[in-house]
Amino acid sequence: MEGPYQHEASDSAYQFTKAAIAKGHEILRVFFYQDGVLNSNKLMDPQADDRHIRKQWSALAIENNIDFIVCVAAAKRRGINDTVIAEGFKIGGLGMLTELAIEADRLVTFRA
Amino acid sequence: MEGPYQHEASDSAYQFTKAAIAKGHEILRVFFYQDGVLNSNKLMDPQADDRHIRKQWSALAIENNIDFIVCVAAAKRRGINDTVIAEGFKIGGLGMLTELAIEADRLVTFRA
Amino acid sequence: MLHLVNKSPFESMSFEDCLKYAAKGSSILLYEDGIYGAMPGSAIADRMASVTSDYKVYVLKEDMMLRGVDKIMDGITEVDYAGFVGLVEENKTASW
Amino acid sequence: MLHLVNKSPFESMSFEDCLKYAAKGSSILLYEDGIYGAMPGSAIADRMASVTSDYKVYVLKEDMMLRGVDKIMDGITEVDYAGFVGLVEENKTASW
Amino acid sequence: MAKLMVVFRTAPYGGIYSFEGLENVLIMGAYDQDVSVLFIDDGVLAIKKGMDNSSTGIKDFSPTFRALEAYDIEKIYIDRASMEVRGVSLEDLVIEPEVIEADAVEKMMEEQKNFFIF
Amino acid sequence: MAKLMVVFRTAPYGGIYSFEGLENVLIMGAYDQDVSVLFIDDGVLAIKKGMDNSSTGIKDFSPTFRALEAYDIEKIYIDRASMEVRGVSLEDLVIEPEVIEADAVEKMMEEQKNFFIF
Repeated sequence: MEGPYQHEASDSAYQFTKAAIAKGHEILRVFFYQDGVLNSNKLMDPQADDRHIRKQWSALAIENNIDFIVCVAAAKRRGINDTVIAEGFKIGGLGMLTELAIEADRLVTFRA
Repeated sequence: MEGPYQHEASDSAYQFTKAAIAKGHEILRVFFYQDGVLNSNKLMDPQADDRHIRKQWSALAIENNIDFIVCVAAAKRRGINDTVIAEGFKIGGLGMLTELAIEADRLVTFRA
Repeated sequence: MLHLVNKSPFESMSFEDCLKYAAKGSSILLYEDGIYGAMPGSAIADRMASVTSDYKVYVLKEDMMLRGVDKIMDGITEVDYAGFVGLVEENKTASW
Repeated sequence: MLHLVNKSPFESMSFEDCLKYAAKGSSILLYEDGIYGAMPGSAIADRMASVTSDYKVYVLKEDMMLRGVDKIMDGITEVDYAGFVGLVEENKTASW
Repeated sequence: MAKLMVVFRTAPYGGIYSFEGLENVLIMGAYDQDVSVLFIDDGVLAIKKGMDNSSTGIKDFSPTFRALEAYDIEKIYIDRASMEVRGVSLEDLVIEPEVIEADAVEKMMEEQKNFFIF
Repeated sequence: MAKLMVVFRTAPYGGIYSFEGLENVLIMGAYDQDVSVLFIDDGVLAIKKGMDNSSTGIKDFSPTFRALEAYDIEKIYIDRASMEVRGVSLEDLVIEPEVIEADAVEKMMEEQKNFFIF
């Protein structure tokens, strides 16, 4: 996944997740890796007339009690750690993506 | 410019700047915008066997006393502010890129 | 199989790459900058017409609206995000 | 003018886009994934041979080494980062 | 006054490039420079009419393009072939750039003090 | 044991995709799954011999690709046409994948529980 604002991937992933929930699907997990980890940064502060991508995600995670995992290796490389990670997101290992691939009926990747 | 680690643009820009200094050129300014602002994050903590892109930049800025400007609007959108910005980098407005375009004999952009 | 293409066909090979591997009869959803491939009257319109005879081609309505693209070629089906989810229900998904 | 191309010509149109606008006789530097365009024996080798007769084509040595590309086509010149700086001294630069 | 140019060559919204390009045009205008704007390749799609962000909330920058003349930015050009390849005509656009041919592009770039491609 | 596959389709180093793909292969191996690896399009360039990062310091992942068999990952495939287009032959590669044709790709994907394209 690519970074929020830089590419549309974060917006598309958010809209898709919201639509899947609206249709009654269970979302096992949203896994953020590569530049996608930047979605979790609580310091994100876009212009007032633009959408706030991080807040959109946090609200979705909390309202629907979904597991949002931020890949630890990708996060460290990009300066994302516990001090800046927002509510609704948890740091986890890449193995949690493999677990998702083992368990999930469907897996959709939003890439640049 | 694209984000460090995600794309090679940050590495290329660093190698080019270093080579230009080695040839005796004066670097008026390095301007970080779009995902390039992520180069300035002092929380960046890559694996031990990989290069540390932010530290490379900080050392280059300090040793050569170069102006490294991080675009404020791009930075805020991506969660980069004074609390996470590393030594050698300063936050500045997009106008400083226009000033560079007005003053510099040569301007090179490293994009994805 | 559902193939997702999100790059402009005028700038990236990902649409053509996808077609090399996609089995005839499978589904292709154009979204993000991929939606430009659905515009009528472009230089790739003939190519797209032949693709629509071999594949089920869909285009994401929300990304068309955002980009001011309101006409699409015959043989391509508009879906919204709910329709996108529906396609994923029915198919494994490859992101190109 | 110096034109910088950093995308693989097998995946992106940026090399061909650049050629549409670049005046004959100007310089093109292939770097990052752009260096793959300099490999001999590829499907675009004939195209590249005709480009080298109209333009001065350079390829960045450091990016070749990183990618394990050690052979380049006749008519293309290898430069290192110091050579890249030299090309920028002599030319305004367009990043595609 | 320096001659500066911003070239748009990527599709809007998939990447942030056209948004950032537009921000740069406005800043250059505020610095009172001799600014040119050029649309080539997928950049011609950045000024399509009828953009509607109501279903995604992604910031729509069409109104800002429409306001360029109000910022005294009047040297606006578009590449004919790039429009034709995409089936786009001047009536489809929110502004009316002057149509140029591809071989004029490098000359325009050379005339600038500096330029940016987005 | 789930059938999982990682597909490499982008050039190395310009983007982080092939590096992340490789990390995923290793993790899947550690979870003791039935892992396949497939190289198509520019992905065939990710396993070229002779990579040398001494002048840039960018992490070279060739040694890890060479070690895949040691991790019991033995189902490794490569698309013939993708090699031909790039003038790459098996002797140019650090590992020796089984050569397949393009029309086998979607079938291989369908057989998996899930797969990733990098």
